[in-house]
Amino acid sequence: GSDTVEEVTEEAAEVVDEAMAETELTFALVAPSASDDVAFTQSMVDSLGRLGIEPQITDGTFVVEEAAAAIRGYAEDGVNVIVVHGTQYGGSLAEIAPDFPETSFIWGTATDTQGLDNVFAYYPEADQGGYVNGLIAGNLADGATIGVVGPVEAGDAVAYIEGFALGAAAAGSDTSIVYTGSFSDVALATTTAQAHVDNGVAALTGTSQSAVGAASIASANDLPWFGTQSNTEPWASDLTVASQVYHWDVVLADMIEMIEGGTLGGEAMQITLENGGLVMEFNDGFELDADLKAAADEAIAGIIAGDIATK
Amino acid sequence: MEHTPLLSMHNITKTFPGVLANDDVSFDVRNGEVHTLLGENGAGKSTLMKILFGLYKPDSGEIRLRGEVASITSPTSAIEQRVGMVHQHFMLVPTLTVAENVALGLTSSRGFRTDLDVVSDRITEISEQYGLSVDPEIDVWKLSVGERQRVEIIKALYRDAELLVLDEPTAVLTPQEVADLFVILRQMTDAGTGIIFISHKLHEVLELSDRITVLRNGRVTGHTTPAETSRQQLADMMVGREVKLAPDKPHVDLGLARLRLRNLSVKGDRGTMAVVDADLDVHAGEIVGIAGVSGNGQRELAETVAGLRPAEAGSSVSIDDVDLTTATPARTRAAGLSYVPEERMKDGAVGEFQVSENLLLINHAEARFRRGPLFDFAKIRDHCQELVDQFSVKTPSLATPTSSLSGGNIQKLIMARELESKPSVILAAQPTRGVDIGAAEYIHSQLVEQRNEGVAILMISEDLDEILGLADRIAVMFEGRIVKVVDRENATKEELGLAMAGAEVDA
Amino acid sequence: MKRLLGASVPLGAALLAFMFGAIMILFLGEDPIAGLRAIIDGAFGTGDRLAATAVRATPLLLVGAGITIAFRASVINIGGEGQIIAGALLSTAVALWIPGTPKVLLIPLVILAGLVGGGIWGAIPGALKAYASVNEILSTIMLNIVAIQLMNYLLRGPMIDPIEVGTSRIPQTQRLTDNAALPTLIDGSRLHLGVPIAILAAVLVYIMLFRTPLGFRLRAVGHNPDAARAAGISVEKNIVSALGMSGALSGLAGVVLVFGSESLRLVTDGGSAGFTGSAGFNGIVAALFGGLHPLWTIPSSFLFGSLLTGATELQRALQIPNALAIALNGLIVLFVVSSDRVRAWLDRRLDKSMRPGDAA
Amino acid sequence: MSEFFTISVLAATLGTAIRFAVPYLLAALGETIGQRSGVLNLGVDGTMLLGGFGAYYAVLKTDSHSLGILVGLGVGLLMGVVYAYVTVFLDAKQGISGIGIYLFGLGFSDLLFQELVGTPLPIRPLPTLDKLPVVGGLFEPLVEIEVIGPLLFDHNLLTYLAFLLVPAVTWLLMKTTFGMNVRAVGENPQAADSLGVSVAKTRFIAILMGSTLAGVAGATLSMQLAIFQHNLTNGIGFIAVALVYFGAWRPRWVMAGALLYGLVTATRIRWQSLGIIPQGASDVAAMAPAIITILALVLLASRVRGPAALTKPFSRH
Ligand SMILES: Nc1ncnc2c1ncn2[C@@H]1O[C@H](COP(=O)(O)OP(=O)(O)OP(=O)(O)O)[C@@H](O)[C@H]1O
Ligand SMILES: Nc1ncnc2c1ncn2[C@@H]1O[C@H](COP(=O)(O)OP(=O)(O)OP(=O)(O)O)[C@@H](O)[C@H]1O
Ligand SMILES: [Mg+2]
Ligand SMILES: [Mg+2]
Repeated sequence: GSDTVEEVTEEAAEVVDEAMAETELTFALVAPSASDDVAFTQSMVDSLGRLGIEPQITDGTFVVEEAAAAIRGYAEDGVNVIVVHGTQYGGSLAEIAPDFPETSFIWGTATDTQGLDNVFAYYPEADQGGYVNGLIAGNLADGATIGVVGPVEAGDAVAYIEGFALGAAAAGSDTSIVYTGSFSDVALATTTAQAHVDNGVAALTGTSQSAVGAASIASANDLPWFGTQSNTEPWASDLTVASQVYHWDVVLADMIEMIEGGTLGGEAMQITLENGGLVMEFNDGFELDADLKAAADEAIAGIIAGDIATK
Repeated sequence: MEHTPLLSMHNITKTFPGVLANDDVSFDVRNGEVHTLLGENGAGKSTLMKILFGLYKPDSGEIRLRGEVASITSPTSAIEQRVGMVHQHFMLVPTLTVAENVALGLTSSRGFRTDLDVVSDRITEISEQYGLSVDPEIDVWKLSVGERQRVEIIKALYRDAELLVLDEPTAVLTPQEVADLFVILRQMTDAGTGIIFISHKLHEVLELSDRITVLRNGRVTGHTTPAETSRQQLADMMVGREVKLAPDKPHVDLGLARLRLRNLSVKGDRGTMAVVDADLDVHAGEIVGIAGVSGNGQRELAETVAGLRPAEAGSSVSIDDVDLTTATPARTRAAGLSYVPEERMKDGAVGEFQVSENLLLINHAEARFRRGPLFDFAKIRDHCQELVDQFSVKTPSLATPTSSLSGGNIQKLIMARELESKPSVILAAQPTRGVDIGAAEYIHSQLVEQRNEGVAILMISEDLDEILGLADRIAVMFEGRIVKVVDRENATKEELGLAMAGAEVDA
Repeated sequence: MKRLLGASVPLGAALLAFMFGAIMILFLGEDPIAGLRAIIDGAFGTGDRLAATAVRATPLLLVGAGITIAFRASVINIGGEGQIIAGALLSTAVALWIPGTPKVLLIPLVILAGLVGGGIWGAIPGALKAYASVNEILSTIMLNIVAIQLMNYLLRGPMIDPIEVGTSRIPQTQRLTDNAALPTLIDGSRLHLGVPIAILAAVLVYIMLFRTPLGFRLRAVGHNPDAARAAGISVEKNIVSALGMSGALSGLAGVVLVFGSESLRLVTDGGSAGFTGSAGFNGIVAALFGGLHPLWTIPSSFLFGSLLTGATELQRALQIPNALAIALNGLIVLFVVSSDRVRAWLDRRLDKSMRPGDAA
Repeated sequence: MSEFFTISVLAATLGTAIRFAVPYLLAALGETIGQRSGVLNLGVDGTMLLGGFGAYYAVLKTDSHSLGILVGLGVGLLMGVVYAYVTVFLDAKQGISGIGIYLFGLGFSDLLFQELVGTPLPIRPLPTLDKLPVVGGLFEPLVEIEVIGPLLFDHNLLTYLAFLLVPAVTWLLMKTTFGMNVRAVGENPQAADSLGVSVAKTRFIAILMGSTLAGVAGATLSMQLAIFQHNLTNGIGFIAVALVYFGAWRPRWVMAGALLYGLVTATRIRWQSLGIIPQGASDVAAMAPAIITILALVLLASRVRGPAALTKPFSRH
């Protein structure tokens, strides 16, 4: 993998276009938070959109039992492909999928398909973009500490944050990490960000839908903000430096191709910087030094090449 | 000469679901007189007064004030027409001060802000005029019952009442407090106020009233005056049969001391010593009466014996030689105590429970009421029916919520429950307070019967007549100490009254 | 006649609330009739859905039955969420610890563990109230928070699925062995043993409350602690046991949620609602709606269960946010509690018109 | 640990605690008034959510914080009217009807948010004193003062309002005729009624005041966070109700409770951010405020009795 970032992205886009040329499959999406959460769920809605797919959506179903009912309902309705966008739905899926062998289920984030051959799984190597974000932040901070607002110390949140810390360290900056203990407690995330600011941090980042509160604090205090999962520009339009965006479409396209070829599942796929599933989106509204931009691109290339360890 | 009466109520009828509380009742009150309403529990006295005060709407009938037909639709309109009422259960807010209680519902001279200093000044004026000394700044919960009564009267005087209703004002007062109250009431009638007085205590009625109207089952059964009647006659009129005012007490040989109190010291709610070094034995076959003005430690003493309140170190309480100094109520009961608490609706019965459930409150866990782990309702019903019949508890059914029984009947229910357990010691506090004469007669006879069977009875009462009528020995409490113990034969009312006022201590 | 009218009043109120819901659907640009149909279809449409409704109602019923005990003893238990979690954690730990145990032994064991876990989590605020005068509203809310974080900690650390450690680090336990699954009642259906267990629990609570000395004491303490104390009943012990039993039943709900779920594992999303479906809270609604009567709590839980499953279908079919269903639940509660007054008024009217001699 | 015990960090922590406490305080003060009149409103959280959404939406559309407050106020008032009507005039059980209000607020605020807004866009946050238009310049030097600055002057106007409301509510309850009626009606409604105090009217107004404050609390929350989201309050309203018990129905102690809860939370965050609480113990840290609150209650629990008529509907018969 010595391709440049642009090349990788272009390649991916081509694959996507081919796959979606004329699909007759029907799609549904079941997701835990709102479709437009500027975080986890939106990343999937946007990815499907890039593939020209407008699925039926059941969102905001953080109650697993409700999600299970929706998944089953779509399967009964004869929907061909059901995107089950939430780790916590995996158990229900293990029960439902065997009942509908004709239906393909795409489930994430997860690293395995639970041995089911009509289930695909997907997972982000979130530490990679985390590293890039951390590196930029570290350079901007110039040795000062960077504040991190985490939700629960688990899943892609912890991967992102640990990658971020490594990147920042590589640029000579410390990170101050606080996990609030909740994915949804905006008030606590905001208060945490404010405490970071009071401690004199030079930049902020955060993940999960509760991070919106932290981004608003970055905005209010003129501090650079780094996003992940979706492009978080709407949260902090002038101050978002870069966002690691989950382009699930890359793996979705492969999966759809396989489904059309008759393989309904059985494989787990990861999105990475290399395969173009993780995309660093830089905000035009934030004037990032050319040097820094170049350093970031270099890091991306280094990660893709395997020269930089992000775990 | 013919005066227009201050108040006349004509042909008042009031029904509650299933109860005819007032049936075509008529009576009148003149300025400057005390008109007494007399009747058993549930005869309809309070209902009639609540109609007068705008709390209930009569089904039919007419109220005239000063000759004019009056429309009284709410307490506010009653107050506006110069009717005042001192309710059977105090209508005071304990967490408010005296002045605040008086000021409730009045318009403040300062608009939105209260004008309690103005109110306090006026209260002081009224207090001085009638000799009703009360500190206007003090929270009502800190006041004794007698003082609360005074606040109630001040409330009415403050509103310039020309007609004052007092529903059982003396039920909870000490003899001295009653005497003081009567002085005040006389002062008021002298000033032209008309007073409606309700009481179950016949000697008070005879002492205070100008005229008397007797109610039975919602109907007026007669009008009379003290000069024309006697206690016995009044009692018979109320109950509709002959009433025995004092029970017969055969001689019983004293048995062993069953309840023993030694060096009993107890702290009160406010942390000060309420009972100090009390020594007392109650023997099998005797009734020991504790006389005293309320607030002199009787309640704390009773609660400690019942296991509800801890005693101080060095004290000792025992029943039949079982030490109960630090016992819980469950253990004191297991040791043979029956307890008839002073406040029947607070400590004696669960209002929301059915009659049968309250009858079972103490012994519900006994095997005889169960089949396996579950209640045997057939057996329970039989048992409760037997108690209700035996103690003549007047109740529509065993499933009736206890709160809807009259006070007298609730008291009988509690007695039934407490005596059923074949106790060795009975502790009865104010057993006939607010209870009508028929029911009181019955309760007294039951206590005497228990005594005759060898039960040791400790009875606390503020009613000296009750004590003198029932007790074999009398102990007087004053400021937490037992200042005097005398045999009934050697006791006189005057001497006891002096002891209750602390004369012995001073001497 | 009178009873019929009495029952029809809350039904009318519920209908009125539904009309409000219909208006809201109309405002969202959808067909209210289709919406109603989706709700009914989603809740009762097929055998599977009926089963899903029953399964959804089960934790509500268990929590609700527990709530009737607590409220009858005059203690307010807002700690259902935490007690569910405590029961789920302890029972899952037991199942993880002894995976090979045969089903006939394992199921009773995990049920016991759930009862104990929830019971402890309930008894703590009970003891705090009885012996330290700590208001139970506050302590139960706080203990919910503690339970959630305890779950996060355990699922992230000691109880995490070993596969997750090096990889995606999702805070969940291993999938439990199949012999830990609550047996289903009808093959191929989701109707599992939890449903009859919950109904049985409600009946037992009824019997306990109204036919045993224990229930008698709890109610006496609830109505009048002073009189109960004077009669020799320990107020403190009964407060602890009321909250303990209430918590135990919530803990049992936790067992049903884990061992009756398709996932057969405990997963956390950092909060409680994802796992409990807010049963700790909705159970209170179901119990109050059932007049704090354990038996009436059965249909009441079923009603709320059907609203919850119906709402999922409403969202799926018409793409109407399920937030509407929550708002609708609120309205139903408001309308129905308000209808008590209407019912009382009707009763009085009937009494009057039916008493013969009253005309005079 | 030593880096925590520097004056400036302590002051900043205290500053965070104060900010954090404000929505709790406003809601709890409102609930105090209602409970003093004998009405328990468990719907506070729902009212906060709707008020919070209303304010957020108003600011999003008009960028006017004053309008945001007004909307929060109006929403609170409206919810109060519903709740008061249902509990006072229809005698509905307070516990359950409060939960009805909560569920309605929870669902309806989310519905409106999803339909009208969707993506959570930040709004302009409430300005701190020094950022106020016109007079801001006057405060700028004050904020700069070491320790005192961040502690006392780095807050928005609503924060000061909330704390000013503490003596104001005390005054209302203790020194006005209305407050006296509220206390009487909450303690012994029969007595108040027998003197011509309208129990219904007094409770109605008390509920309206409480609910209005809950609406303002919600507005303060969303404007302070500069964002709205599904279930933004995350149970703040319920904790506010609990704080009333904690504070034994006295505004001062209710304030102390809100501050204590804020301080424990702020300290926990600060300790995590300073690394005093190690990585990996985040959940233990997250449960600490709850445990400490319980412990504080065990130590402080007063045997103060609440209003005797709390939760009891009143009727003459
Ligand atoms: N609110 C009510 N609802 C139903 N029945 C009532 C109500 N108030 C009184 N009653 C009934 O009306 C009858 C008369 O009661 P009332 O209170 O007038 O008696 P009373 O003469 O004051 O008795 P007491 O001497 O015990 O005070 C009783 O049978 C009582 O049960
Ligand atoms: N809702 C009710 N239903 C039936 N009876 C009632 C109701 N409310 C009160 N009563 C009855 O009305 C009568 C009068 O009540 P009141 O308030 O005057 O006190 P009381 O019970 O008479 O007190 P006491 O007997 O101690 O003097 C009582 O018999 C009481 O049981
Ligand atoms: Mg009476
Ligand atoms: Mg009476």
